[in-house]
Amino acid sequence: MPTRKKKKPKLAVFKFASCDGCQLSLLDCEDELLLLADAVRIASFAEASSGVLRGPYDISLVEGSITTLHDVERIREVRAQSRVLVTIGACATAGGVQALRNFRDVKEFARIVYARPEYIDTLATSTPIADHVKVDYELRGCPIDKRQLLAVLSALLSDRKPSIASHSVCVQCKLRGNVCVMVAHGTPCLGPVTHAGCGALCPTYHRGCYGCFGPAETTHTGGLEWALVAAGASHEDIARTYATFNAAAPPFRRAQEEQLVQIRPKEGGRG
Amino acid sequence: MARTIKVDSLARVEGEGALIIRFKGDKPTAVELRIFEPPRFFEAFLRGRAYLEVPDIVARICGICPVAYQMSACHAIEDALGIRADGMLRALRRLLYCGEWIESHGLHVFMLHAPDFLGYEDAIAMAKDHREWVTRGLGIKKAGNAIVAALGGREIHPINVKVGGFYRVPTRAELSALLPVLETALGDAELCLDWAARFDFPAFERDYEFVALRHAEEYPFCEGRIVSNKGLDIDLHAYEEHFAEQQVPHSTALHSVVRGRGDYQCGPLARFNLNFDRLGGRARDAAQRVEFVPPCHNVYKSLLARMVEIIQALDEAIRIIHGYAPPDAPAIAVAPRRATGHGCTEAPRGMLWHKYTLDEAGLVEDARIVPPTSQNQKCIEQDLWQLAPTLAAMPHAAATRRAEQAVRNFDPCISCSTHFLRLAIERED
Amino acid sequence: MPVVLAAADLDALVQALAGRGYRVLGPVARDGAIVIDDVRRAADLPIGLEDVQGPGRYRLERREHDAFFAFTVGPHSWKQTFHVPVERLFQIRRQQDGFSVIPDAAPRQRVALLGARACEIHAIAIQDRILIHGEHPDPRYAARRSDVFVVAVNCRRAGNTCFCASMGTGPRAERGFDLALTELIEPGEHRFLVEIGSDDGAAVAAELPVRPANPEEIGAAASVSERTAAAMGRRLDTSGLKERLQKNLEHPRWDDVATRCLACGNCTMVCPTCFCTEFEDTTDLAGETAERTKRWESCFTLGFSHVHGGSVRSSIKARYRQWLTHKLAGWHDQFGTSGCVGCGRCITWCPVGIDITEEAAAVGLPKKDG
Amino acid sequence: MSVSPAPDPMLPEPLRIARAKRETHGVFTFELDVSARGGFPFLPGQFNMLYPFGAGESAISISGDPHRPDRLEHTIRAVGTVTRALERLGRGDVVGVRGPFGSAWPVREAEGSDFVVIAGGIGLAPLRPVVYHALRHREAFGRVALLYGTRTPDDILYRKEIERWRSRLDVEVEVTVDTAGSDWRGNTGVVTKLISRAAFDPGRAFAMICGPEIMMRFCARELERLGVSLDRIWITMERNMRCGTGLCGHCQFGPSFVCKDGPVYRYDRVLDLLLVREV
Ligand SMILES: Cc1cc2nc3c(=O)[nH]c(=O)nc-3n(C[C@H](O)[C@H](O)[C@H](O)COP(=O)(O)OP(=O)(O)OC[C@H]3O[C@@H](n4cnc5c(N)ncnc54)[C@H](O)[C@@H]3O)c2cc1C
Ligand code: SF4
Ligand code: SF4
Ligand code: SF4
Repeated sequence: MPTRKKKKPKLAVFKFASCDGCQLSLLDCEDELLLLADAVRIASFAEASSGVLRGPYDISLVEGSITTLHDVERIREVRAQSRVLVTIGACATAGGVQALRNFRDVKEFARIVYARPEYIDTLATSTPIADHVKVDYELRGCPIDKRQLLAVLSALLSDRKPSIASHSVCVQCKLRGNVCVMVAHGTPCLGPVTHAGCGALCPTYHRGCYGCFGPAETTHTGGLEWALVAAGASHEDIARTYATFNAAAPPFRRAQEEQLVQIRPKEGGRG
Repeated sequence: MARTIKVDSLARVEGEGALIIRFKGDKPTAVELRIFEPPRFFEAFLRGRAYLEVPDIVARICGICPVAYQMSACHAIEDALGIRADGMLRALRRLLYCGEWIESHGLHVFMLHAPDFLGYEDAIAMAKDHREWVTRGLGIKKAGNAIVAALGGREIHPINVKVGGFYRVPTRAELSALLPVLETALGDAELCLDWAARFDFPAFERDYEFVALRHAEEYPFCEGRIVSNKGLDIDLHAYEEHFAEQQVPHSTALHSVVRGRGDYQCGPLARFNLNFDRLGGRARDAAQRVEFVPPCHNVYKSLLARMVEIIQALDEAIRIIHGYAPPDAPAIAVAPRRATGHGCTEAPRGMLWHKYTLDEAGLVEDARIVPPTSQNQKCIEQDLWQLAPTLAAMPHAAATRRAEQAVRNFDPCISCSTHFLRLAIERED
Repeated sequence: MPVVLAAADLDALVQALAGRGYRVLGPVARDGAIVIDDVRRAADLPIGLEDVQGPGRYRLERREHDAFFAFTVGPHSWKQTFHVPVERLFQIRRQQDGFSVIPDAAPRQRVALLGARACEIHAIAIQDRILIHGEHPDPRYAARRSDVFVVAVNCRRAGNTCFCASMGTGPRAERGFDLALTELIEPGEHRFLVEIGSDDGAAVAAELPVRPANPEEIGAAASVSERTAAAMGRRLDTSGLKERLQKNLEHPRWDDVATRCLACGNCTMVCPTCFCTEFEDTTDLAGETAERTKRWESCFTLGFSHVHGGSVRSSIKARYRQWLTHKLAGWHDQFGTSGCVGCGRCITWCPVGIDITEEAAAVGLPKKDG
Repeated sequence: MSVSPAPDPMLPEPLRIARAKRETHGVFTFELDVSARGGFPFLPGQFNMLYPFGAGESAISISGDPHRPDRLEHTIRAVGTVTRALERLGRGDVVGVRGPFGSAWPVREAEGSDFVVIAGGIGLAPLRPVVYHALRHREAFGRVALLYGTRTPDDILYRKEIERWRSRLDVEVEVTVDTAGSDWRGNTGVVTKLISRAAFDPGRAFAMICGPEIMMRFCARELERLGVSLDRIWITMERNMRCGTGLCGHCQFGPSFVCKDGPVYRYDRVLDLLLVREV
């Protein structure tokens, strides 16, 4: 059977509001980088190259969230130029840590950081790419897992649907033979409601998962509350735990609200 | 005649910004390093968070140097809580930091900066003619990442850093497994320094104020006094008295200055110049062999300083691993209290200063973070002011490349400061 | 005839096994639990440790004794030794005129299981039935199972989540072992009653400093098992259970458990008999080499029942029902045995402590109206 | 003496595509070259797992003539990743094959009865071997009817063959489509409607149905209404299928595995389960 005969596909990497960590994952594939360069033409990747090829692109990796009006325009252009668009990371798939602003007043935030907030031009919300354009595949994580990134690129290059398991972190945790930190140590862990992909890193290092891969396919946060409370977490603690890198992902956002509701009446009762 | 040179994207830097240089004739009239990376308001998000969450949250400021953020935050919070992670815990933190320096410097030297000196768009194009060097560089970078992944759980945003130490400390065997990779990388790094020393460095010097940490015995990572070649020598608690942050309309990053003096340079070249005597034998010998010795005022040679620091970090990492015995507990016990603490560590790109005020429950009341890139931003602009006449005399494309290279000397991490550089050189002849 | 081995000589057993080329696997304390790992000497065993288990809770506690086997079962099971969590099946290389399949060789291993409990021996037998004695044997599993020496240990304590007695799978190992130990601890005397279950077992025993057991010792061992059986933390009434479950697929209890179940899959992963697997096909970047790996899968994932158009079991209710009815009922139809050996792992390691015995009993109950 | 280990049922066997034929838009038939292995015996209703290089695997019924083991045929509808990857292959390309797996249509048991074969859409593919069998052993059956429904006239599979069958006087072939243009002169409406019009004696009928689950249920109900005994109606089930050998667990359907106890089931044995949601 002949080898892949097609013309080398064009790969592009685009960045919106982010820490650059997810695209760095590509450069962190030290063993595969040159092989990848043999398999694709890197058409646009500002972090790594000043060379830019014009679109359309066969595969676009998009990092970061939408936080300015200019971003809104730019992501539409990217979409128009991309055959397959893959969002990478919590910023791009859920709004990232900067979506914490969605719950509060941005102007106030700007004042805390900047003496003269009038210089800062930014939207009130940080939103995932899928809120603005159609996304073909999502890679979760803050940051993404580089093995998953390679698996997705290899799949797309072979016209295969990438297999991105969306079940809980617990499945991976058990595959690794870890001792459950929640059951055996009483450490609160978001593994049961968090999307797999990291390989159950945190439990492997004896800490509870803090949800950086965002909500799993089935996110029963109401059920998990029992275990978190049994492990000594307060409603405030639980609410904060959901409010990190995937704070704006709907199931986590709801989970946070479920907790906040339980705090507020108590305060009222005291007063 | 008005001449405008415009380059829409300055690549191979972390983040988004633009560069504008305006000329009247050969004279620059404006130099603006425009950073319009959308701000991410970390200091504001940190308010109300528990102290244990801070290292995880601040890591997300920058994917390139998350360990630096975690280290400065831990030190500042530990300072507030009145504890110190000593002994093996301290050694492990240094080891983790070594990993990040190796990785970050390796990335910059081989993938971002060297292509400038050799005239390529990127390391991949460079690899066509210089495959062995790129392969060595990737090997060095990988060695750094291997340390971070082993100790921190993963290369980017490690999950194992905790106020007071770690969540889990490695076994001796886990660390020893790294040794062969590190030994190979160390030998390669020495060869690469010799290779890089032969690059054609533009003759460009300026009378910089170099600022860095200085420690009594060690090449600085996490601790020391803040010193400069212009007489500064302060405790890090006094940082705010001596440094000021200014906001400029063309940037979402704040500019730092030494009060009363102005721009300064931090980062590898500053550390090298101020701490040459603290380098280990292996790194010092390597630097001397290629006749790279302080004081060096040519910022293009910061690439060499990075290479020397890679050697230093690999050498030190190997030493730490040889001397490692797992500590009794992965972290020291911590109890929250109301207090303010300061932490300053040497990120790959330079000093990273944090200050936190905690309430009695250990929730953050106030946070301040001064990243290296905002400290260097003014210095970069000043370099470009001085470089401008040279640029004006050069053909458009070459001028643009040279200006970008000058910015890249600093390995600016715009994600940190708040990213993508667009360069516009406008000339009015 | 049973023999007696002094506790101080237990290491001789470990060395005898190692000397015969077995990789000795057994209970080892790690990360706050008793897991299965290499045992190089008897001192590696979790001496003096007991596990305190409950629904969704496990703690190791040190006791004032030096028993080697005072705990019950931990998060690991021998499943990981034979039906391994992840394995590659084959690679496929593209060739000029097609492709060639390069199977991964069936693994060879010579292992001794030190401290297998009665329930676990039953679990292994159940997996053997599925993976070796079915129409299409799994050659890799069969290879891993082919050279195994089993040292059973009869439980001295029953855990709070154990219910082997009601499943007829314990606490005493009746067969399926080469040697079976019952730890006897009396003031001033700490020894093992060793029963011999095979010729290999007899050969190993012959190398040990043992002496014939006396009737008191045999009686003492029997009463250890009796006491343990009486102390079982839980029980499951299996009479008519299969029919009760299969007739009650619309019982309101399924909705009730769905409000608690997280669908995280922990129960299936820790279960020593759950055998479901997922296959993943991957290719290298150049698209020249492909491979297929197999890993444990859980019926609690959405992908498990995915067909073109969506998942058959999209609700947690349906997924929990699938698990429980398969385990306790469908298994009888498919393999002529229950899929549950009463080890209690799924109760302990469920983060929210859902109890299979309670759920199964409740589904059998008449529907409450309203 | 050494015992050779059982062959690994997980290893795909590379077979070359000898013929590829487009049936309709999105449906195609491959004939695989099995000459080197001395043919590929199978029972009507059995399926293979097909593997296009690197793309994954799908369960696909064998759609050829069970009396011609020298010709291994599959008819495939391209719906997703694997089936589209198969669609891209052509004559000379190689497909990985594992099988045959699964239960068979009880064609021998149906002998002596009036025989009703009902197919919907791609469901004709798994039933085609049954039709071949019935036609080859025509004398063993009473009346034989093939009732086939598709969405539109363009979706009709094996057109020429159906014409050939129809031209025989000893089988009744009825085709219906859900919707059609004015040039369609055949039946329209759901396949269920054909049942009461077909000529067979419900009292001695034997039926086999393959199609979407809902279609099979309505057909079975109609047969029941006409008086066909439920234990003489057979259907097929579809579930997620990975190993094909009853080891991976994915295809569980109540107390059975679709890959080995099915895909062909006697209707009365699964009727209760079909009525429960999400089994
Ligand atoms: C016994 C049996 C016989 C069949 N016979 C035929 C036939 O003759 N002709 C025909 O065209 N189709 C047949 N099918 C259906 C065919 O298997 C599915 O359409 C095909 O698997 C879809 O795969 P895909 O990757 O192209 O689709 P996608 O929708 O892209 O599938 C994506 C993913 O869905 C899952 N998935 C979807 N359906 C299945 C499935 N049935 N088994 C396992 N995983 C699945 C897998 O995870 C797959 O990777 C049969 C199915 C069964 C169970
Ligand atoms: S998801 Fe996390 S790692 Fe990725 S870019 Fe955003 S902040 Fe960085
Ligand atoms: S440690 Fe966390 S992720 Fe692992 S099994 Fe327990 S709950 Fe799940
Ligand atoms: S365990 Fe959770 S928080 Fe930790 S790395 Fe994985 S997904 Fe992120």
